[in-house]
Amino acid sequence: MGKAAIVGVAQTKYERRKKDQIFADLVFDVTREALADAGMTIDDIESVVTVSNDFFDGRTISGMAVGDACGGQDKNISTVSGDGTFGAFYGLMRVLSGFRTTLVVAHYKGSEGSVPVTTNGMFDPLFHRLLGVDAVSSAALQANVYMNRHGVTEEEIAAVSVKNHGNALNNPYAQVPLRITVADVMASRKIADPLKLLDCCPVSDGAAAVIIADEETAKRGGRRPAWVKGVAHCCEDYLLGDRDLADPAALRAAAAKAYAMAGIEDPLSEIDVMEVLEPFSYMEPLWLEGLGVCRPGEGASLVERGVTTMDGRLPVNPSGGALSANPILVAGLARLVEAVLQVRGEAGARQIKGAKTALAHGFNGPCGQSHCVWIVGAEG
Amino acid sequence: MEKNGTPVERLEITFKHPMPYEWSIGRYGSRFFQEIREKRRFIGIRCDGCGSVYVPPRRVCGPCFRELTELVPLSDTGVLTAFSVVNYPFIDPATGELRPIPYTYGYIRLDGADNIFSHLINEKDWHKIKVGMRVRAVFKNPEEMEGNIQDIKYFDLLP
Amino acid sequence: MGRRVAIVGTGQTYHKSHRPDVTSREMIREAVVAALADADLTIKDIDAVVIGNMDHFESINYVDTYSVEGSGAFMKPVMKVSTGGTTGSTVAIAAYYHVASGLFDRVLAVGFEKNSESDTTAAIITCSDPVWDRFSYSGAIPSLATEATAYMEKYGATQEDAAMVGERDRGHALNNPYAHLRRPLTVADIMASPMLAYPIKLGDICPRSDGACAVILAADGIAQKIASRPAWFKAVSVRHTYTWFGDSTDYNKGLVSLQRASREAYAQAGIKNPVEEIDVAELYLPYTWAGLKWIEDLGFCGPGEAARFVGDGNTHMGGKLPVNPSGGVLSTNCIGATALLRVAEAAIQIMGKGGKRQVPDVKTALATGFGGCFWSDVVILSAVRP
Amino acid sequence: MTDWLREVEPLTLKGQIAVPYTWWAGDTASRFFTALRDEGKILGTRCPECRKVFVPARRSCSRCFVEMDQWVELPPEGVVEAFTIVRYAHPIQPAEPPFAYVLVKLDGADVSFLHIVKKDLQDLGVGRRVRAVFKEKRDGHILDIDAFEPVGEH
Repeated sequence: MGKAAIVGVAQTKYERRKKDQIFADLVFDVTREALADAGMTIDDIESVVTVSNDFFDGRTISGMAVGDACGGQDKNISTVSGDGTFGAFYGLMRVLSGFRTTLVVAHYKGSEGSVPVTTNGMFDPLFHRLLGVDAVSSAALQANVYMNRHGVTEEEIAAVSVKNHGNALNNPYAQVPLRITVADVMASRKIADPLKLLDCCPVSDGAAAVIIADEETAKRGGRRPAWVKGVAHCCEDYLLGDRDLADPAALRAAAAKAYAMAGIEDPLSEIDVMEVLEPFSYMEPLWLEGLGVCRPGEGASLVERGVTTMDGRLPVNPSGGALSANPILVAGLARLVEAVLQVRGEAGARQIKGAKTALAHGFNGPCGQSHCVWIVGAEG
Repeated sequence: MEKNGTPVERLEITFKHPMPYEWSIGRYGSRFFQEIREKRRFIGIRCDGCGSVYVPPRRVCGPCFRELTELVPLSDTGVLTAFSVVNYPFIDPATGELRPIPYTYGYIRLDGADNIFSHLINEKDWHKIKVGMRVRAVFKNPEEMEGNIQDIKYFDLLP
Repeated sequence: MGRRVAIVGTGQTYHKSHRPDVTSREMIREAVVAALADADLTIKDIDAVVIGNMDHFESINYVDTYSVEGSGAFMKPVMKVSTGGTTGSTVAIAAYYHVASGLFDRVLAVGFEKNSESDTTAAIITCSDPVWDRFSYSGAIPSLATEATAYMEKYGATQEDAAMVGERDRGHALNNPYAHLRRPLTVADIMASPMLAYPIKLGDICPRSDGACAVILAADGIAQKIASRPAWFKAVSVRHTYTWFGDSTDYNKGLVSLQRASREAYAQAGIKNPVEEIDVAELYLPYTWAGLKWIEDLGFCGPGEAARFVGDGNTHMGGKLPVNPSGGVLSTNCIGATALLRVAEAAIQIMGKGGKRQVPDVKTALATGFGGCFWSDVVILSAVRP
Repeated sequence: MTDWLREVEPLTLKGQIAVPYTWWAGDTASRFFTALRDEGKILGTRCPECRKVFVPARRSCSRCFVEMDQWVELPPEGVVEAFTIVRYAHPIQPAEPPFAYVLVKLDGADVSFLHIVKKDLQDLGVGRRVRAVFKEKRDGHILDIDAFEPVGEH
């Protein structure tokens, strides 16, 4: 892979309802902030990738709404309909193909649609839509398979929620920073067994942006670039019943490829911090197993063993993760933004000291059918 | 069991659950509707880069990538730049039912604006409508207004 | 610059008004299998998949994950891109960057639509702004009608002039076994067809089709081993210029996005005189007037000259610059695949696989995509490795 | 922010997208649904390469990328691989909460079948045997199976 770096990042504060701003307003804000972060003007941007979803936005060609706001009017622009990590990947491809810079910007407002209705749209029209299954109920099935397979307890899963909501206290962009206990999670309202309210992400509004640049441009910029060390994505089977929901095979494959690109053999010792997309608390340990941080079934004990806490060997989601704010699509890009801030040493109160290499993760589709893994580093 | 034989009866699965939304209008658009309710007039917004006046007002000028802040009052009249008497049946995605036809919609250059505003024209006979005609907005009574595009009933053709 | 990239195989379904025999996933598979056969590859050879359509047309969210069984993306990278009418060219262009970046060697691009599964006009209306435009908007036809009216007033073009485009494209479709509408349609037929929105009559507009298209792209060094005559990318250009409907409706300026995109593409490809240097064009012409006005925007002829240019046979088979040997969008329109079909047909012409629709000795072919808020994409392919 | 922006009360627009959809089942799923409707039978298909039996029946094997044309009738009974009891409501759900989603490995199938359980939720568990209960009046869609229900001793 040719060399490229992320040279500018921005995100909005994530909130339940950004009533006074339309999509274009959010995108205009993060575009200008990312440009300022990169020390660039819109004229320095050669190509644009927007990230949005027509179901979530209630509009076909949802990217059309933000074309002016991202400065894309007379540029080569496209729209990825999927998680922001995938959109950023397309932005990287454009830079490696010859554009000096690509702006990637994602927007989402969970407050404007019905998440159960729009996520029901992920499921098979003939066999599953009429059953009413949605993102939450399918996740609950996956949690059940995973926990039953390995004897994981609800308390172990709740500990992830406690950790991430607690980490969010250090993140000014997070939506629901909470000082809670495992008992609080256990006592929260049952949503779909084994998931309780505090095991589930909130509904969020927000936007995020990154600017990706080629080697020459990145070295010329004033800001410390976050170099792209490895990135890969992979998709597995569609129908839930066809998959082993406790084995994130596509994530394992994507991670293996990204690690190979980055020259990483042992993620636990070679990666300093991870930001993984965990809209439900059980997902964090499951994804960490897929990412090769531990063996299958061992993910759930990582919090208790202090591995993934802020002062642990491999802190996971110092930002508070998607449990603390889940603007779908944006949430993956936010993981990448956070990874960049970590390797730049600019993550404020949530900074992991001396972080040189960070991993960001996002996914598309029910129960993490299609995963994308990024590794960024402080060194070129 | 045997292999695929003669084609089976071909079934279809129907799905009629509407998807509900509550779209933000934003401060710029909300001010537009507020102006209609309180002053029965349109407002646009001017770019101090290129000087264009846009209606409805929005936050950013696409060609200049500049933030817009200068509101410009516009009158309730303009010129019809294009129109269509819609007379083919189609389902209105807002209702899931057939939209009542015919109806006429027009592209209107409001006096003082540089871009086009689209809305209904209160005339269904296309022989009576000509591009270049002057039009005037007809608003709902303030107590009927809901802060959306239908606060404007339609545009009347001016003699 | 990135790596050189070529198209090495194409596949498409037969196009029909409705395909009750297959689901969209199964229909996608037909196109993918055909493309693999055309390139003599198996699904194992494919490194990544790019796919697109429009969510509200079939009510499917995450079509990338939905379609794995058909696209062959099982345990592969798959990405969804979606930009309305330009989706097909957006898919092709995204696949191009997949390969040009050096990250993937063989990439499958897939577009599809099953217009029969919803009300197409209702679905199209959902592309309008919900706050400002959706209440009055009635689909694509009226805005195209106003563009046509403006063109006629400016240059004195007639309805018959536009109908020539329809007669040409529907005539060309007779040579294309995959085309949806394969009956001749004359200027007189179009003139006699019912008026939908003046001056657009039923015969002036594209049909609604079910269908899918798949294209395989490969990197320099690999493409030559797969195809004896790969179709090399020489230019890729995108202008999705407008955000607001009301900003895009000054039709006297012409199709601004196409003017800009084509000039950039010509510069990339080193083309100075498009009519002399381009051998065939597959243009996204959703209605007949586009076949006049937009070829002026492409610089095929001067402003107001299109009626004579087309009338003299320059764009017919055997003419100086044949347009739409496939029959074009006026004969086949499965929206999410339509612009990808233009790219595929342009590649077919370069590869010499056009059968009865083949233009002899094609060295340079141009394809366009149209959609969104009067947006344009341009792709130029060449028989010669750039 | 200029003063006029502060003075504005931000409005929202309530609406919906209510385009009606009709998905063609295609020949393969049509056969699956007609068997469900007319005979109360659940059909799967077997992949000629990996030999796995997939249910609901489908036209091709995503893993081997080959067409499947060997039909297999499966019993309406199997084992719960996963379940969740749903306690929130939304308009597309086919039953009043609480109800359960289950992934059932039908006897003889290699993959699980997603459906719902409406009663005896307290008896559900991974490994529990369940049986499909068919509706009296069937229309040719997935809800011709009214639900699964636990069978036998716990």
